[in-house]
Amino acid sequence: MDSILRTNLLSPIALAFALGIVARLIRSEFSLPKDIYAGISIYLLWALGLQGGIELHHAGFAGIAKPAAVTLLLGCVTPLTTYVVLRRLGGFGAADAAGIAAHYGSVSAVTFIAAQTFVKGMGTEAEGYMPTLLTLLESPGIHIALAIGAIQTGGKGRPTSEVLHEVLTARTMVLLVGGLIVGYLIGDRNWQVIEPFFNTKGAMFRGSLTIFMLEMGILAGARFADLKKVGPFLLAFGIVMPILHGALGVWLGTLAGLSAAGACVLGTMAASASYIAAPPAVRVTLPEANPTLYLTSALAITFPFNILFGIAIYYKIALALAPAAAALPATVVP
Amino acid sequence: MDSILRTNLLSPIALAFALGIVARLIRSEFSLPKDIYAGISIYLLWALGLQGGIELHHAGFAGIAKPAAVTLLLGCVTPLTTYVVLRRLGGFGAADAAGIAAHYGSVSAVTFIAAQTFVKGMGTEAEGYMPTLLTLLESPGIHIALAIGAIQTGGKGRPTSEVLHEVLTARTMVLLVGGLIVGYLIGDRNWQVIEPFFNTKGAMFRGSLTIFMLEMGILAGARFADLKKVGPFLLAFGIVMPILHGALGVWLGTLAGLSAAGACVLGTMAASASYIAAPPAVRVTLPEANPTLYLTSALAITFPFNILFGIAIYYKIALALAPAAAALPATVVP
Amino acid sequence: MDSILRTNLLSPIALAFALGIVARLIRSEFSLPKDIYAGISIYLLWALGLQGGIELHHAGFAGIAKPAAVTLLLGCVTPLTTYVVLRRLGGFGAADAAGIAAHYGSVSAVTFIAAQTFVKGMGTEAEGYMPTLLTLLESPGIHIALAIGAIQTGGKGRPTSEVLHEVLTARTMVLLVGGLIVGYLIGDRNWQVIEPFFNTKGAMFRGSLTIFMLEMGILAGARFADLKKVGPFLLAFGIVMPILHGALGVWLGTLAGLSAAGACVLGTMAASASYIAAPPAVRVTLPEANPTLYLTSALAITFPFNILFGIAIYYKIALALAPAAAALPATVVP
Amino acid sequence: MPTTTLKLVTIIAEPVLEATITHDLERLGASGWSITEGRGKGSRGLRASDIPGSNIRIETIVSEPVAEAILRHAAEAYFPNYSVIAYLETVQVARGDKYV
Amino acid sequence: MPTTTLKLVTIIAEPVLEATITHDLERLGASGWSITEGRGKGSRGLRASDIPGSNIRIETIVSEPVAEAILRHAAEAYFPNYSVIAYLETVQVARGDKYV
Amino acid sequence: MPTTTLKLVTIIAEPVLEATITHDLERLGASGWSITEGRGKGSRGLRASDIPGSNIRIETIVSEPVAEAILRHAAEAYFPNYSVIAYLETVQVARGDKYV
Ligand SMILES: Nc1ncnc2c1ncn2[C@@H]1O[C@H](COP(=O)(O)O)[C@@H](O)[C@H]1O
Ligand SMILES: Nc1ncnc2c1ncn2[C@@H]1O[C@H](COP(=O)(O)O)[C@@H](O)[C@H]1O
Ligand SMILES: Nc1ncnc2c1ncn2[C@@H]1O[C@H](COP(=O)(O)O)[C@@H](O)[C@H]1O
Ligand code: NA
Ligand code: NA
Ligand code: NA
Repeated sequence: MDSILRTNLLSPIALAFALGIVARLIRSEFSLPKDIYAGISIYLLWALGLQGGIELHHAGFAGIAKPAAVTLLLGCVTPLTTYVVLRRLGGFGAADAAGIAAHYGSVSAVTFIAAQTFVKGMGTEAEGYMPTLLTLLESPGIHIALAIGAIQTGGKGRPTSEVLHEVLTARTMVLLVGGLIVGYLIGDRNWQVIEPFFNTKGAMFRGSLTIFMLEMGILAGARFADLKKVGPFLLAFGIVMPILHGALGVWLGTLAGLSAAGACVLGTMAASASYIAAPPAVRVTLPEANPTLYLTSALAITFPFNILFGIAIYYKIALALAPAAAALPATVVP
Repeated sequence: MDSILRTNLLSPIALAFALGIVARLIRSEFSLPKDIYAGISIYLLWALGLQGGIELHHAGFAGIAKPAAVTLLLGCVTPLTTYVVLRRLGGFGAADAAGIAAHYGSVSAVTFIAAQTFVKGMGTEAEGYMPTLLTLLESPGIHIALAIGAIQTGGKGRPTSEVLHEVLTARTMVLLVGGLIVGYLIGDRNWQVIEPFFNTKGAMFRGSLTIFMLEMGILAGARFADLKKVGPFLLAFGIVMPILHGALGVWLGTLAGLSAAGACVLGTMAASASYIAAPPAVRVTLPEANPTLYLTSALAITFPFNILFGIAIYYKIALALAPAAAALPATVVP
Repeated sequence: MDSILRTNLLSPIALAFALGIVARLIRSEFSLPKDIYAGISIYLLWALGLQGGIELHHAGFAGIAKPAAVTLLLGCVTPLTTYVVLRRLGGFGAADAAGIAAHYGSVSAVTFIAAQTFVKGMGTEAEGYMPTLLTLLESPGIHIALAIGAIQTGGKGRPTSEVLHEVLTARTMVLLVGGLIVGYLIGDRNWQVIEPFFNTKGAMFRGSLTIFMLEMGILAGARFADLKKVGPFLLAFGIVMPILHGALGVWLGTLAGLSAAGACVLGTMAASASYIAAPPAVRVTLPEANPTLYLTSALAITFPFNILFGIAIYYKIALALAPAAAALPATVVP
Repeated sequence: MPTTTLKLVTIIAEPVLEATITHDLERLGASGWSITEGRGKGSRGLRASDIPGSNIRIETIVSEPVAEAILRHAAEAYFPNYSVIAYLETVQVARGDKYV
Repeated sequence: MPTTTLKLVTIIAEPVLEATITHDLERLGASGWSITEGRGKGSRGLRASDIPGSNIRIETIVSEPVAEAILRHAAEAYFPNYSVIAYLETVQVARGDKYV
Repeated sequence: MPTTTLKLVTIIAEPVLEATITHDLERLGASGWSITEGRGKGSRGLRASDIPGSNIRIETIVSEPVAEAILRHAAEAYFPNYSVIAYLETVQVARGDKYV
C-alpha cells in the first residue's frame, strides 16, 4: 500500500474512528456520554482557536489576503456545484439538493483537525492562520444553499436570516473566533503557561482527539444502515464530489501561495461536509428536505472517506501541484 | 494603562471571561454542558485542596493561627457591614438585606483561584495555607446572615440549621477540606507522580480554568439584563463594598503577618461574594428575599469587577501596606 | 503497621476512596456528575487498552499462553466455588447464590487498575499483557453463573444468550479489546505523541484515577446502610472469599510463570467482584435474586477490602511464592 | 382547594424544533411551558438530530380554545415533515387563573 | 386488569426546592414520588438556580384527599415566593392499593 | 381539530429494564414510545442501578385493549421482582389514527 495512505490508516485517529464504527456494527451499546462529547469538542475547538491566535500573533496577517479570498470563493462555489450536480445529474428535488448543498458548502471542523494532525504527522506544518480560514468557510455555503432552497420551494420553514444568526453564533464560531482573538492578545508569556494543555501537536490534544474519534465512528456507523436508502447516485456523489472539491481547494490554495501542507488543509476543508452546523439549519428552513439523505451522505459517506483516504489524497495532489519552494511551510512557527 | 491592571486584563482568565460575556450578549446559545461545568469545578477544587495539603505538609501550621483568626473575624464582620449598609443606606427590607449579606459574608472559590493565579503571575506566591483560610471563610458569613434574616422576618423558610448542614457538606467543602487532608497525608513521593495534573501553576489547571471562565462569563452575561432591575444603589454597592471589604482583608492580613501576596488573596476572599453556596441556602431559608437582587449583585456586578479589576487593586493595596520584609512570601515553597 | 500495607493506605487512590466514603457517611450530597464518571472510566479503560497494546507490540505474545490458560481456569472455578460456598455453607437460595457467583466470577476493572498502580508504586511492573488477561476474565464467570441460575430457577428472566451479547459488547470490552488492537497497530512513533496523556504511570492517568476513586467511595459508602441487611455470613464471605480466590490466583499465576507483580495483579483480578457488568446482567436474567445482596457484597465489602488491604496481601503472597528469579518482571518494558 | 380545569397539551418533537415550537406557543397564547429531554421510537423515525432518537417533550397548560389552536397548528405546520406527536388531557390546576 | 383510580399530582418547581417539597410530600402522606429534570418559561421567572430556567418536575400518585392536601399546601407554602405550578389528573393505577 | 381518544400508559421502572420493556411493548402492539430519565423514591426501593434511585419513565400511546394488555403484562412480569409502577390515563391525540 502507498506509504502516505498507510501512515494515515495506522494513525490513532483513523484507528479510533474505525473502532467506533466496528463497535456500532457489532451492536455495542457503548457511546460517549452526550456531555463528554460536547466537552471534548469544546476543548478541541478552543485549543485550535488559541493556537491559531498565537500563531497569528507571531506571523501576522501578512499573506492572508489571497488565501482568505480563495476560501470565500470556495464557500460560494461548492454549494453551487453541489446543487447543480444533484439536480441535473442526480435528479433530486430542489429541497433535497439545497439541503445537501448546505452541508457540502460548509465545513467539518473535525475533518479540518484531522488534516492539521495529518500534515504535522508528515513533518510539515500548515500556515498559522488556517483556523481563520475555517471560520470564513463555515457559513457562506449554508447561507447560499438555504437561500436557493427557500426561493425554489417557497420557504415554508423558519426564515433563513433568523437561522443564520444561530449558525454565526454557534459553539464552533464562538470558540474559534473567540480563541483566535484571545490567543492573539495574551502574548507568549501567558501562552507558555497553558501551552502543554492546548498545543494541537501535544499529547492532550491528540489523546482527546482519539476518544472523540471513537464517538465519531459510532455516529457514522449508526448511519450505515441508511446507506441502502440513499441510492447509488448519492453513494458515488459522497466520494467523487469531495475529491473534486478537494482538488479545487488544493489548486486554489496553491495559487494563493499556500504551502503544500496549507493547500492540503484548505482542500480538505472544501472537500468536507458540515454535520454540526448544517443539519439543524436545513431541518428548520427546508422542512421538506429528507434528513436521511443529507445526514447519511455527510456523516456516513464523506466523513469516513475523508478521514481514511481523502486527506492523504489531497496531500498528494498538493505535493504534485506545489512549486518546489512552496512545499515548505510559508511561515515557520518558532 | 497601569501595568498590573493591564497584565490582569490580558490574562487568559480575564479574556476567557470577557469572551463568555460577549457570547451571551450576542445571544449565542453556546454554554458549557452542565456536567462539564461541574466536572471542571470538581477538578479545580480538588487540585486546590491537594496542593494546599502538600504545602501544609512542607511548611506546617506554623504562623497559621493569626491569619486564621483574622479570617474568622472577616467572616463575622463582612455580613454585618453588608446588612447594615443595605438597610440603613440602601433602604432594603430585612429579607433582602440578609440575603445579600449571606452572599458577601461568604466567599467565591473561583475569585480565590483567580487571585492565586494572579499573584503567581506576578512572580510571587501566597502562603501555602490559603486554601485552609478559604474553608474557614465559607460558612460563618452565611450562618450569621441567615440567622439575622430568620429573626427579623419570622423564619418562614426551612430551618437554618438544616440548611447549614448542606453548606458545610457541599461539594466545595468536601473537596477543599478533603483535598487538604489527603494532600497532607500522601507525602512527596506520591505527590510528584500526580503533580503535573494538579499543580495549580501548571498547564492543566490554568488551561481548564480558561474553559471554566468562559462559562462564568456566560453566566454573568446572562444576568446583565437584570442590572436594570436592581437599581443604582445596588450597582454602586456591588463595586464599592468589595473595595472596602478587600481593603479591610488586606489590612488585617498584613497585620496577621501575611506576605503581600497572601494579604492580596485574603483581601480578595473578603471582597468576593459567594454565588454557589449562598444562593440555594438563602432561597430556602429566606423565601421573601428577591433572588434577582442577590444573584445579580454577586454574579453580574461583584464577580466581574473582582476578576477584571478588584484583584489588581487589592494587590496594589497589599504592596502599599506591606512592610519591606513581608512583601516576600512568608513561606518559601520548595 | 506493615510497610507495604501502610504505603497502600497512604496512596492517593486509597485516600481518595476513603474520602468518598466519609463524604457519604456525613450525608454530603456531593457526587461526581454521571457523565463525568462515565467519561473518566472511558478514559481509564482506553488508556489501559492502548498501553497494553503497545506493550504487546514490544514483548509479543511470547509466554502469554500459560497465563491465559490459568486466567480462563480462574474464570471457571471462581463462580463455582462462590456458588457452592453460598448454597452449602451460607444456606442461600439458588437465585441469590448464582447472582452473587456471577459477580465474584467476573472482575472489577477498577480494582485491576489499583493493583497495576500498586505494583508500579512498589517499583516493579506486571507483564505487559495483563489487560489481555483482564478481558479474558470478564465474561466466563458471568456466563457460568447465569447458566446455573437459569437452570436451577427455571429461567424466568431474559434469555442468558441475549444478555451475554450485552456483556461482551459493553463499554469495558470495546475499550479494552479495541484499545489493545489500536495500541498494537499504531507503533512507537504514534504512541510517543500521545503517551503522556495515556501512560498509566503518568500524572494524567493517576490524577484522574483519584477523582474516580472519590466517586467509588461515595458509591460504596451509599451501600453501607445495607450492610445490616445482608447478615453476618455475607459480611465474612465478602472478605474471606477474595482472600481465597486471591491466593489461588497468585499461586496459579506463579505456576504459569508470571512475575511476582503479575501474579499479584492476577490474584487481585480473581479476588475482585464485578459491579459494572454483572449487576444488570443478573438483574434481568435472575429477577428473583435480591440485588441488595449482590450489590452490597461486591461494592460495599469486597471492593473496599481489596482496595485498602487485599492488594497488599496478594502482593505479599506473590513475593512469598515467587522463585527468586520470577520476582522480577518477566518482560522489561523499555 | 379550588382548582381550575384546564388543558395540558404535550408535544413530543425533534430537538431542533424547540425554538420554532416555543415561539409558536407564545404566539398562540400560551403563558408558559415546560420542557424535558428524552428519547423515543415511533413509526417514522424522521429526524436530523445528531443523537438518533433523542427528542424533547414540551408541555403547556392552557385554556381549551388555545389548546385547540395549538393542536391544529401542530397538525398543519409540523406533522407533514417532522417527527412530532401531540395530545391533550384535562387537568385541575391550582391557582389556574394565572394560565388563561 | 383491575386498576385503582387515583390522583397524579404534578409539581414543577425551582430545583432548590427539591428537599423541601419531597419532605412535605412524605409528611402529607405520599408513599413515593418520581422526579425528572427539565427547563421552562413562565410568567414570573423568579428563581435562584445557577442555570436560568431549569426546573424539576415532581410527580406523586396519591389518594384524592392527599392530593387535595398537597395542592393546598403548595398554594400556601410555595406559591407566594417561589416559581411553582401544581396540577392534578385522574389516573388508573395497576396494583394501586400500594399507594393509599 | 378532530382528535382520537386513546390511552397513555406510563411505566416507571429501573433503568436496567429498558430493553425488556420496550421489547414487550412492541410485542403487545404499541406503535412507539417515549422515554425520559429521572429518579424517585417508593416504598420498596429494590433496584440494581449503580446510581441509587435512578429510573426511566416509558410512555406509550395505544388503544384501550393494548393498554389493558400492557398493564396486565406489567403486573405479571415486572411487579413481583422489580421496582415498577404503571398507570394509564385518557388523552386526546391529534392524528391519533396513526397509533392504533
Ligand atoms: N405510540 C407512541 N407513544 C408514545 N410516543 C410515541 C409514539 N409514537 C411515537 N412516539 C414518539 O414520537 C417520536 C416521533 O415518532 P415518529 O414520527 O412516529 O417517528 C418518537 O421518537 C417517540 O418519542
Ligand atoms: N402555562 C404553563 N404551562 C406549563 N408550564 C408552565 C406554565 N407556566 C409556567 N410553567 C412552568 O412553571 C415554571 C415557573 O413558572 P413561573 O412561576 O410563571 O415563572 C416555568 O419555568 C415553567 O416550567
Ligand atoms: N406514589 C408514587 N408516586 C409516584 N411515583 C412513585 C410512587 N411510588 C413509587 N414511585 C416510583 O416508582 C419507583 C419504584 O417504587 P418502589 O418499587 O415502591 O420502590 C420509585 O423510584 C418512584 O420513581
Ligand atoms: Na465543504
Ligand atoms: Na466575602
Ligand atoms: Na473475580
